[in-house]
Amino acid sequence: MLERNLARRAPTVSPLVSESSVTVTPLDPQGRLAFRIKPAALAGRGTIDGFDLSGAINSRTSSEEGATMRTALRLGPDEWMLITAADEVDERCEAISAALTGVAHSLVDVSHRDVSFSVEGPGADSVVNSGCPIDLSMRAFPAGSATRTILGKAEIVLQRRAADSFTVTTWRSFAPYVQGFLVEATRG
Amino acid sequence: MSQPFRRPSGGRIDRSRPLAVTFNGKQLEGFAGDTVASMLIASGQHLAGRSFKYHRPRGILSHGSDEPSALLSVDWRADRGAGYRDPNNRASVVEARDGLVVNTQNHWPSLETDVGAVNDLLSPIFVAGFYYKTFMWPRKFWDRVYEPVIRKAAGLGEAPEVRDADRYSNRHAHCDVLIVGAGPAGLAAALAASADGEKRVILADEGFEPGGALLNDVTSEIDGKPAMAWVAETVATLDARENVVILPRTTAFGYYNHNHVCMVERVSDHRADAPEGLARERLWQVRAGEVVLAAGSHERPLVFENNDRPGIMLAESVRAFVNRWAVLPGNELVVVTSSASAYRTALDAKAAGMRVSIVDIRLDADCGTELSLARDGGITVRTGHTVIKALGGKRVTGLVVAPISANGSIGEKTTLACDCVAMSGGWTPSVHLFSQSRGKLRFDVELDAFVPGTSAQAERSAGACRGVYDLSAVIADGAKAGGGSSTPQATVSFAGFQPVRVLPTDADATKIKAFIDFQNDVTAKDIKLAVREGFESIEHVKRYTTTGMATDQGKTSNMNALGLVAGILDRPLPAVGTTTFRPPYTPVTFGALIGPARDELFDPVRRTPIDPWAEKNGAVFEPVALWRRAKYFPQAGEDMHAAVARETKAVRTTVGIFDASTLGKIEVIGPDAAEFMNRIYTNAWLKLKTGGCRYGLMLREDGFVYDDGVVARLAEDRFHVTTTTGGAPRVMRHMEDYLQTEWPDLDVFLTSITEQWAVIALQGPNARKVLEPFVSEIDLAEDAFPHMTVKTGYVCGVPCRLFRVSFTGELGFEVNVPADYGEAVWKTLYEKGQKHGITPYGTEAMHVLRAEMGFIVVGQETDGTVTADDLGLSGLVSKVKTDFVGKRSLTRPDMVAEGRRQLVGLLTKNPDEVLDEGAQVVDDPGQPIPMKMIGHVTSSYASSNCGRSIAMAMIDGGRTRIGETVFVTTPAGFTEAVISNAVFYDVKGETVDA
Amino acid sequence: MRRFSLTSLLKEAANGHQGWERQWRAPEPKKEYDVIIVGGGGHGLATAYYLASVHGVTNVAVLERGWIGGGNTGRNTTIVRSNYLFDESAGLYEHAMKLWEGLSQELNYNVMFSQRGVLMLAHNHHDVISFKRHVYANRLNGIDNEWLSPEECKAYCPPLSISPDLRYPVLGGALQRRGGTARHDAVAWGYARGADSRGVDIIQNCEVLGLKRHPDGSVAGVETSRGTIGAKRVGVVAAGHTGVVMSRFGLRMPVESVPLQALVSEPVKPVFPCVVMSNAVHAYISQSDKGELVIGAGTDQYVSYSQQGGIHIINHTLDAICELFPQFGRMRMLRSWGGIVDVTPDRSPILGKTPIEGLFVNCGWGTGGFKATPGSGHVFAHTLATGEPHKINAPFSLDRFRTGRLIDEAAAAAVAH
Amino acid sequence: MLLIDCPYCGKRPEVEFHCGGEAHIARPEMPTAVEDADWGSFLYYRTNPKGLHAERWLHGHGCGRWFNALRDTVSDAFVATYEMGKPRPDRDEATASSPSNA
Repeated sequence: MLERNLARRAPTVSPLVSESSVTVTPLDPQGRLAFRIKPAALAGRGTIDGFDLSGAINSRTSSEEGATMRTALRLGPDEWMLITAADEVDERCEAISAALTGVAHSLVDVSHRDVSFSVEGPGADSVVNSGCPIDLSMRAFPAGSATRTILGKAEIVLQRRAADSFTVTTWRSFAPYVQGFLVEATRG
Repeated sequence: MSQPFRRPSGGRIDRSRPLAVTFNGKQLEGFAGDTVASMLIASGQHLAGRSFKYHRPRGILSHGSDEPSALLSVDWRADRGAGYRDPNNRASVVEARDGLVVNTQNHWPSLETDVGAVNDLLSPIFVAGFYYKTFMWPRKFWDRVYEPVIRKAAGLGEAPEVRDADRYSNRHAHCDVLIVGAGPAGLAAALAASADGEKRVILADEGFEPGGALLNDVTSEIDGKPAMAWVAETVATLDARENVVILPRTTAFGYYNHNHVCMVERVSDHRADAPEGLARERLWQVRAGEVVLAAGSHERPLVFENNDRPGIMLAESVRAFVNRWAVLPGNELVVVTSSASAYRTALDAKAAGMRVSIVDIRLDADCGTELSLARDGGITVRTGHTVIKALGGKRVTGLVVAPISANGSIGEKTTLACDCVAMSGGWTPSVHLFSQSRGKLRFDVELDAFVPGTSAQAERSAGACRGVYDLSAVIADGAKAGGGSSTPQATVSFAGFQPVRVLPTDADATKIKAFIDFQNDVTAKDIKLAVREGFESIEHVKRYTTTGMATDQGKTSNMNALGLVAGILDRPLPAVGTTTFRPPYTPVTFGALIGPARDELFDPVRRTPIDPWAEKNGAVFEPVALWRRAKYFPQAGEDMHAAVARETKAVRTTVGIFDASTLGKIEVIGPDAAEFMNRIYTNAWLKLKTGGCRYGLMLREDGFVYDDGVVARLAEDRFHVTTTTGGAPRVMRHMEDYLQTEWPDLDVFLTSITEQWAVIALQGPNARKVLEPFVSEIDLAEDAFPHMTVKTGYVCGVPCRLFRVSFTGELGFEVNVPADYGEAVWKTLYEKGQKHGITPYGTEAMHVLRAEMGFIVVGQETDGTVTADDLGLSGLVSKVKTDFVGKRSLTRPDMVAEGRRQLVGLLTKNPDEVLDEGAQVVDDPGQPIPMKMIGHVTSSYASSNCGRSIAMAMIDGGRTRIGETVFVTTPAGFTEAVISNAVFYDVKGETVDA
Repeated sequence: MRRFSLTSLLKEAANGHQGWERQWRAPEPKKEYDVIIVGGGGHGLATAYYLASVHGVTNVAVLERGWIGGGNTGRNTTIVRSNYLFDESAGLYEHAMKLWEGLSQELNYNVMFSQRGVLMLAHNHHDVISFKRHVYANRLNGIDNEWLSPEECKAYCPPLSISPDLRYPVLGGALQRRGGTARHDAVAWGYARGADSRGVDIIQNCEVLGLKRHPDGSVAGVETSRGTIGAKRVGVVAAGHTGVVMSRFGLRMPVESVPLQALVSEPVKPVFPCVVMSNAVHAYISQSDKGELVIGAGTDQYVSYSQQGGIHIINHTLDAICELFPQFGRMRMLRSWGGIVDVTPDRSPILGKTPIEGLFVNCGWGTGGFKATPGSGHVFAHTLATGEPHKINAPFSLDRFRTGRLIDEAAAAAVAH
Repeated sequence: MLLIDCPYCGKRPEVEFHCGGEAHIARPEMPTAVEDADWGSFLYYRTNPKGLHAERWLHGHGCGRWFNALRDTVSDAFVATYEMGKPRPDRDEATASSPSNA
């Protein structure tokens, strides 16, 4: 009597709305892999399984592999967050592990650990800056940036997709707080 | 009230937009652009409050944020209900708008008739520091009589009674140049700094209109245009530049490390039409590449008898009210000054129709062109004169003045009738923010002022805040500070003053009140008394007299106090010291400092994936670190005791289901993972087989127990580590610290997976029966899947790490599934487990169950001073390993000393009695106090499974005292208990290893 | 010394207060003293006072780098309590409490010791156990401390919110009724006046630069910014600057100096009747006689001598204050400041001998030194007078960092002081 | 709030960091061979200087790396930040007082 196809349930994020020009939208589940490898062990490999690992620390690189977007956030000298479609995690894990056979590395599925929100619209940077203390000018944090940082009292990973478009990712138990914080901030 | 003192035209008010404010129950009329202070003056109301100590009538001293006296309670949104009132608002900075309800403070029964004014008569007793000298007898009277009276008399306004109904916002901002102050210097700096279009510039000003001192100025010209026209043009230019942000109503109040400047913007208090929900204030936390301080200066009052009478104001403020707000602070004005700048007030007031004369402390020879200008304009100027005293009570009615002869003697006195006095003792640069930035102040004798010396951060001061007063020079200085240059031709300012501390008088100085600090009622004689008693450092004088410690923080009083002390001691002024300026520049609401961190956003509430189910099923929750966890699941009519009894019983007889998702989880991966575990934990890890689990104990380097948890080896190079709920972040940091800093050679990586997995514990004899139908690819049979092993497979079709572990002593499994599936798997197991008697249990039952087995909880049995051996866990401490974190400390003398507290059980004589957790243990309850305590209770529960109460305790040498009787504290006294082993429940049936 | 009393005050009032004398002299340093105390804060001045008044040792100098009472004595939130857990700490702080209770009379200086009660709030199960452990231990040590239900907490401190909807609901509290506050400056001044009148030289603006030692290594005196001054014994009571002074003497210490911030609100009429401490959310609050809410914030995380911390520390403290007292959201911060506190690994002080003969140290009070001032001075005076620790301060030796016999109040209770 | 120049991420606000106390206190190679007094020193005794201080920082809410920094404890100005394992830079105290820390 196996129960298949159980419904996934993301953390409760109530439908908070504000009349602001900036919208805060929960994003659908994605595949996420915490990937760690010492740069020396990469031995010059620029990409692995289509993930572009060549970006600078705190940057985001995306590439198309087959039909799927593969995004790598370089969060530290030896740390990447690899993002792929939710249903491709196992394949990606296998492929990456295969590509790194015998090389010390760490690959952990954290797809369920994290929840993302899109923060979009004119003034999105100010909304994020209501709780995030880093410089979000286009000069300091251009589109294509990604970093771990703080929002109020929660840790987040912040990506900038475009001038007025951010992705805020946090651990699932912090998601209601982060969402509440962002929506509150949209009120100005 | 009508506006008898409003000039028929002029001023920077919008006469097309009349408005009204309620003042002490009466209507005040005014216009957009007014402050409450200017409206009061327009109506002829100068009495605006009562002083702190003597309850003397006080008026409006200033037109700016340095106002010490006119403090009002303001209900900002009386129409919206409670929660919008606050005390101690300075009338001079409250922007007038419809709907404000303001009231004066610190009087009873009324502003006009205040019983507290009797203190003024008693003032010979109430001198500086009088309370240190008396109120000591009888001893008990201090708390019960004297102090309550003193407290009631002090305190100015009434604190808000209900929760703050406003909201506040926060903004972190970065810029290349932050300019504080939008007067001529700041505007010029902004113009220069933003010229290249590249640099991000923020220009902040505390006022609601840019222009600074030029707002009060109707005569100066800049490059042939009226000064305010220059301001308007400059502002328009800056507005048009995309790289400039102009923030009016924004006070830079704190200059912190590394050019972190905090400012508060008043967003909606000034708006009658502010939509509900608009933030009241916004905290700007600016990180600036460079800071330009263009904060201006403060005028000094003059110190003479009764210089606090309503109607006596700062000279520049009189000018501001006349010009900027088009109100006359009286009909008959005497300007008393030692400063040239006050002549501008005299001239402008005369032009506005006031009758004006001037009393100047300086001699003709010490004056500049201002003197002849005034005399040519028909103003009587008495140079070389002093003020003996002011006349009048609730309003000044006259000044007694007299010439000072060459030898300093006082000549014949004249009484000048007046209803307004404009006084100026010169100027003090506003060096507050510079000082906060830790810049070194330098005393400039010429300027008789402290000015910025060496900077400590990337900062420059410009204009009056560094003692540059002439308008052309101010603009040039600002432009230079902004990185450019400018050589404007502006009207020459009346500048220069003669420092004067206390005006010469022939009155008995011990009998008169000449105020230095208006709000705190500190007089010149108080300062003299302090010095006489040996308080010579200005910090001592401040603390003894409270001068400079009022809500204006001494903006108008500090230099007069310093100068007076220096004069008495006959020391150069800097030798007395200057007070260090501390944030904030002006008082800042707690609300603004908190911003959104209130209610739901005060602290994150972490909820598990199963939390929604628990909530729906009536769980009572408790906070554990940032988490909320289900404590128990009461059924109808049950209290906690009954619910826990039922839940614990179910685990021992059928099966319980428990949400263990909050346990910290770390995935440790790498070829050296086992070696790393070996060094971090006390026990051995190299030989743990893949698929095996082991209980791990972790010490700090000082040898005390730090954390614990079950660890599973998932692969040769992969461990699944669990930690305590509260310990997860610090354990991760602890491990990462050793890995990166002590053992960088190890190839190991750590990833937090606490929230990747929902953890459902099934505990009890029926656990396997519940689980079995839903498991695939895992053989649950005892032989195939023994206690303390782990397998991966599927539960309910969901990928799973299945642990065969027990924290209850019963057959147990911990089902780890990806978090998004946690609730669904839980529901399935719960629903289908009904037939096996499945019962959800919470943290309280979990605690009881583990205590029945004698299992410790780190943080409950341990407190940071407990070793593994104290807990009876020395078996977990490897004797073989040459090193692990904390090992060396275990042989320190006190760690191996006899008689350390050891974990044991305690059984009360009365099996129904449940000891208090935290209770102390003694051998002899009859001994005198202080008693010798031999231990304390760490955990205590009513155990339905044991049929009695059980407790765990740390007892001195406890393991050698099993069976002995001791006495344990209770709220009422002591109770008897017997020391036992800390294992209370004899597991029956299929147990962990069955 | 002219006695302070209502009579003398009234007499002076009639006389324009012309007759008051200096509360302490400003003497030139002598060539040599029996005892030199380095540091003119409350603890140093109290030590000097008790040396003179209890032990008859009057040839004493207190050397102060700046002005007396200008360090942590004048920068703390003035909380006084003695409900510590361990016998050692309880002994020390209760010794101080007993002295507090007669201090104004003893010094003939009203230090405004106000026993309005210190209420420590419990917000979670861990707090409850910990505070009950304190309450019971205190009872057996003869120290008053009682457990209050949330409703009793509310009755004792009406502004407190005990709403179950609080992020960390109030589950109860431990109340020491004898706890309270005192006027911090007056403590320094009162001891200074008392010591001075017994012959102690209080020398301000005198910085200690080095130690002079006899050939056998023992203490011979100190080098100062005002010349060399001989001494048979030297006691260092330099709080946040202990590390600096001791390093000038060639000694390393188990202390670190970190910024501790505090703030006051604008003054308001009486609204807050007691002292409330909430360790779980890091909030300490009382109301001064002047009407200001006095609020203690946390320490910054790094070593600093700057007397300045980050505003985020203040913000977090106020978050917690307004969570517990939501009506204070519209109050305003009037003044904030920082002190430099010397923190030991076990958060307990060090009071006793050093490896150098004749050199003694009294430091490591961290965030909680003010309340101990009289007791600390009293036992340290004993130590300096006799060369041996008083039985109360014997456990607070440097040696405990070798043996591991720590007195870890912080670990035991997660309680800040 | 300090502004800290993480060797990996550049200048970032203090709230992203955790201070780990004095740097360059090496854990003994073989702790069990160390005397009690020396072990006590290792555990508890610190330089606590008024001036330049070498200290450890963790960019926990950032790149997750520990690194060392040289900071003046009087001005709080950072003189240098450097990766773990690198020696303390040779800087004199004078450098610290220059207002270059913006």
